[in-house]
Amino acid sequence: MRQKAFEEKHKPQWLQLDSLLSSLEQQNGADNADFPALYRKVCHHLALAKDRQYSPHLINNLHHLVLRGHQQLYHQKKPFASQMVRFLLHDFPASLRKEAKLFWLSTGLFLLPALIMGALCYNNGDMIYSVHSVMGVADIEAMYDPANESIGRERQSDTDFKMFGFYIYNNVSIGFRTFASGLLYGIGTVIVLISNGVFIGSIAGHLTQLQFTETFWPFVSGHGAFELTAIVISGTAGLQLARALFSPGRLGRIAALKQAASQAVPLVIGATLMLFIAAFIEAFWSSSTTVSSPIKYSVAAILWLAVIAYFLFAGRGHGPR
Amino acid sequence: MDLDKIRVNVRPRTTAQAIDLGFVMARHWWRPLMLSWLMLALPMFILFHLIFYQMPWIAGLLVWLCKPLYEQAPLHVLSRALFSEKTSMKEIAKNLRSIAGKQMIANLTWRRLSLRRSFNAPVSQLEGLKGDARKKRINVLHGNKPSGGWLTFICVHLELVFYLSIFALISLFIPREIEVNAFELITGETFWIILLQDFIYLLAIAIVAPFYIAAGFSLYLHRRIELEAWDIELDFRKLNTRLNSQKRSSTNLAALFVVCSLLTVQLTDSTAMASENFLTTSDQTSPAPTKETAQQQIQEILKDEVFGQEETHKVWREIESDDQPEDIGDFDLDWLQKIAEAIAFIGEFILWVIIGALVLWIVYLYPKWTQWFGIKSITPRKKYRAPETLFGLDVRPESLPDDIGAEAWRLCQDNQMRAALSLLYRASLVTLMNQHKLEFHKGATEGECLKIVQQTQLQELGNYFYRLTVIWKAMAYGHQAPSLDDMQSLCEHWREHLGTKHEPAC
Amino acid sequence: MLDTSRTFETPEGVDLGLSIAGPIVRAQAWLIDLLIRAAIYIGLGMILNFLGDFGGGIWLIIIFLTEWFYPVIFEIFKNGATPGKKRMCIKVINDNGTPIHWSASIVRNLLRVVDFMPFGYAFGLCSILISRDFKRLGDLAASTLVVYEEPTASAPEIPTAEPAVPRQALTLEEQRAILEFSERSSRLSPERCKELAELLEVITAKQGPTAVEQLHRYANWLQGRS
Amino acid sequence: MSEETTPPTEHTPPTIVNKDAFEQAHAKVSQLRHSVARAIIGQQRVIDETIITLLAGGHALIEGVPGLGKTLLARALATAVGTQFGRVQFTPDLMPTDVTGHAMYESHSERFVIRRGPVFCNFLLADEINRAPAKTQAALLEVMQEQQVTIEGKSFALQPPFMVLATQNPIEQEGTYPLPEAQLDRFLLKVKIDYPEHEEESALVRNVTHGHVGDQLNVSEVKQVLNGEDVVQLQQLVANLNVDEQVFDYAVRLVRATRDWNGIAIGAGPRGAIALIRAARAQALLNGHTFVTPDDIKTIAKAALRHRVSLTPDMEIEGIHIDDALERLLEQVDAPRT
Repeated sequence: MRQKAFEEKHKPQWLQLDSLLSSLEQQNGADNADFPALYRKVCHHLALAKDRQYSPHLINNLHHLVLRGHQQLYHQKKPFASQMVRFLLHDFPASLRKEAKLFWLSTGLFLLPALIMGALCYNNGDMIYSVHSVMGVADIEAMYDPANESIGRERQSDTDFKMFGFYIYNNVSIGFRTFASGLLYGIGTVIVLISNGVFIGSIAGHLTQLQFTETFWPFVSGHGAFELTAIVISGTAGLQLARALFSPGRLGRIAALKQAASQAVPLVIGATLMLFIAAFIEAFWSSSTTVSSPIKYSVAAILWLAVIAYFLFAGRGHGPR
Repeated sequence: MDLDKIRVNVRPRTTAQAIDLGFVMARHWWRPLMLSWLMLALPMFILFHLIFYQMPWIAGLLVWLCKPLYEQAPLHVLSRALFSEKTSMKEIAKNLRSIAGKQMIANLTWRRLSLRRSFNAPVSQLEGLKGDARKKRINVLHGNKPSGGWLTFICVHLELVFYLSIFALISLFIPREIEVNAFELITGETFWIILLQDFIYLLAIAIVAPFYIAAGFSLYLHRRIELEAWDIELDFRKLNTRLNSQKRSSTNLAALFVVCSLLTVQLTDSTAMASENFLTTSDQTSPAPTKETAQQQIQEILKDEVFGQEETHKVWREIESDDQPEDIGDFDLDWLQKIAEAIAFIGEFILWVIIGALVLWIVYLYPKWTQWFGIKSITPRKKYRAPETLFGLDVRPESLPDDIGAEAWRLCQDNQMRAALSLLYRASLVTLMNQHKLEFHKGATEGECLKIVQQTQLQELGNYFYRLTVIWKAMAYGHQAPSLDDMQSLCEHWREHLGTKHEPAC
Repeated sequence: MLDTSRTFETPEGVDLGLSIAGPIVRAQAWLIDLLIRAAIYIGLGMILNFLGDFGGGIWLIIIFLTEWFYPVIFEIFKNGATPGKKRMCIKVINDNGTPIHWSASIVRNLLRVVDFMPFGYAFGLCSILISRDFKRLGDLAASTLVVYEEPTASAPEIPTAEPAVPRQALTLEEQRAILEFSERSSRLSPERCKELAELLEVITAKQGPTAVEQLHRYANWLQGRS
Repeated sequence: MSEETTPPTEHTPPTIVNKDAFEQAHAKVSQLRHSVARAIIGQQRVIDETIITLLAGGHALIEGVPGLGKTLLARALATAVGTQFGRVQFTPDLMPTDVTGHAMYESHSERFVIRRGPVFCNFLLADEINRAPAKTQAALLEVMQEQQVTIEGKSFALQPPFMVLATQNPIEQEGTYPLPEAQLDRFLLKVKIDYPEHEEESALVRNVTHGHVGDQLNVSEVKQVLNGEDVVQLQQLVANLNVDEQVFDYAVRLVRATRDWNGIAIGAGPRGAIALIRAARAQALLNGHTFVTPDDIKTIAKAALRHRVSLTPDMEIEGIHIDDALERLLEQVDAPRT
């Protein structure tokens, strides 16, 4: 068959597929029962056109049509909202439990330095200067000094908002980095975890030693449930990448990395959400000074229990389909 | 040399795709390109630093200035590799002077800052054109869409990226105890530090050079492929060969046409007088690593938005300056401030409300949560309301005649079997719903109704209803009329099973 | 044969070719996106500045969201292309040819942090230069590709001429070459056309401009014009 | 589309079904059911639906976690029908030619020999179809639709009866390639296998372990009760069973209801109704009627529709399964009017 005749014979189908694809691409394609058959036909046309060496522009146009068709047919459309719920109630806690070993490793990397530094700083007032600059320590001391009047004043809502933005920006970025730097054979993740542990532990130890407990502990205990857990979870995800690189098993390194990355995604997204929550609590609840310490402690206890219960129990069943 | 032996897939490409192909070529012939580049670059680097050891910044400047010189040899290698010809390094070394020295003065002076350097290089070097001829040729090749500028622009920045990255990497590995940071490395002034800077600069441009050269060459190549339809020529020539297979030698002569013009390497020294486009405004290469210029140019370039990855830092400064009320301006903005505070307060309030709503929602969804959490949940019973129609039959008690059995039998004798059966069946359902309080759904089929009836303890009623249903189904869907005997029996026994209790209710 | 395209065989048994986009065009797209983001930040910063700390907080949140999710959102909802990519006619897809989905997009964009290290996407660049399909580390981990989205070209017209049957039987490939010659002849110089046409003297038995004309006539016949 | 039988035009006079032939057919089908049920304890509904698919000349997609006797079912059915049985385990590296067959060059005879793939059989068990990449799935789906195989440009028609039993694991498992929604239409029914009841399970365990070394499947209990020709005749008979206008109408109303049902995002297409009728005819034979009743439609409605509709996001969020939604729909749509 000559090209012209071929074009004339099949043009209507191409146009039909083209308009069908356009409507599908705009995501309002209503009835697509004919689509696979039509697409298959045009695939056939392309194969014929290539085989018969029709002119390049015709082949190009058909190729383009088939490419679009392929993308539509094999496109997996899943409703976002249900995925999200499924993720929260099942995927996230389940995938963390699956990586329990790495999670405890990550926790250890974070908690041990924190405890050690905390103990050291608590026993030795000068110890903190080995990890912080004099200025930094002075700032922190000023922030939590109970004698300081400014912390006794209820902060305004707009300041809360500013801090909310700051916390989100800062914390989530740390979380992401903890994960992503796992790509450097885990070195980055380990460094971030340890240094965060050292940082937090030293400050906690130092302030406790200075008897600033009334301002410091109520402040951090609430959002800590989410924030610290999220950092450790990011670390778990980063370590997953590292593990894939160190022991790819029966896969190639790249393949192992790909697999690990896709398995780590739920953890990273979950950690991000947790950091959002942490930022919210930190900005609007922890900073509040009108709430008395016992209430803050009890809320903190509830939050910690909730987080632990969530990771222990959520998604144990088959999960919503 | 033969067009048939070309190693790339010849077809017209867009500018961007041509550049990409150049990168693929550079990756493929990385070793020879790199070696031939270093062959000149490394000795010159050492030479300059030996001569100007007292003023190392001049040496650095010279290293930068002579970049076009190093690029000649790789281009030569590439143009031959393209047609499957290997060039030994020995060969290059032997002809280094003739290859690299071509049109040297022009290349190092007024053409040095041309943004299209790598595109134009093949014209002068491979085609051997100079002066007006070269200029004309270049104009033809560029046509109305000159290309290569972006390539140079981005490659210069890539060099800078690598330059700074190497410093950053080094600083990562310097222990904290040694009080040297990357910044001091970049801005240091002693000879050794400048030498280090220059060497890192050499490394950075060495990484980029093969790609830059190959991409420029590929751009040049594709303009020619487009203008001269090489792909068609290849096909035509194959066709020719097929039809003239006995005269193969003669076609091969013709085959040399394109290739010769492309790759003639004229060995005469060039003192080209060409006054080509001279782009004075371009910032064509990265900063020469002298202490002042380096620092200054780095600062300048970092100010450029192109390098705005520093934007995060800018952000922090902005926030801090936010705290200074003077920034807002002299005019009175208190009211605005108050509005902002009000919005913030409302915003916070709304956020709390959202949290509260979320908690309520979670509590509300508790049954489903338990299900998701793996605990068996109790499916809530659906409310039942007696339907008014069933299978399209009116099943309200009011719609029925008084004596069902008799009425049905009358219809039978009129030969209206279907109507009779319909009446019997309908009446049965009504009675079952109202007297026996059975539940039938709107969509319940005959079989389901029967099952419900049979689940009751009324054995005889069940049997009767079973018979009725079977006959009714055969009539309604199989168009099989029942025998009169069957009908009589059904009509007579209706009252016995279903009629008695119904009668007084009517 | 060196080339920048990859072919995928679809389930229907058709080969689909995709041209992989290289570092230069990706850098250009990135620059455009960077300028857009910078413009957003500066513009919003000026407006939100009037709202004091509240505005500052909002601004930070917006910057945070934009910095991390700007590419993700565009890649999911705008067919794999940020505005910069759209401008440069490239887009992101999965490396099996299907459109990109959430998790891949999130992986490839979060890993920008690593690609960026130690400065200015140097690791990413190295990865792009080394890997076969111009993939940066994020692309490797997410199994994604950046490819050209080639717009469909309108049909080039073949110069009309009285159709003529070639004197010799031609293979399909040769027929296509003649068709392509005719389609592209308007963009070639007349001299070059002549040169090319004269290569086929075996068939046309003609020289000079008449040879070109003769090839056009064959092309008309081959295309099926009667 | 060879998959669809032409639906009778309106007001088709009821074809007279030969009573004796029908009784014979019913007896044969009952034998078949019992025969298969000997190998497979419990799961009567699954067996019935598979037999229905066979009688209606369609293909079935069976979903369930591994180890519930899917292979046994297919093998038992093939034994009972006395036809060729083929099995392909779909794996990520399975190529289309591994399914359809390919041409091989034989050096001693110096010619190409066509090696027929496993599809050249009467019963093909495509195990874990969603483990293979789309390419291989498409090859099988095409064979299902065309009932012929093309190897190296030559077409080979498949010997009827030809039926594919494709099994798939629930989609959520890792490393699977879900079938494109638009292509699921090719399956007449989607059969769901759940874990058996307690007694059934213990009977199953007893059956498999009793007097056997290893855990090979035991189909020795299954006797051949039909042959290929019988099946073709049965399929003919089923295709000619009476369907009343009202039942047609009921099927169409059900399918139409899926399209504007609150909670279903994408409803079934016209092929849904066709599948309903085809399967209901076979169900009628199983039940021993010469005509199709609404009960038959309702019995197979879920199997015929569950792979043709998809839920709206909010229903999914509420944890409602497609079967639940269909159940509600079936309750709400009026059964036929008289």
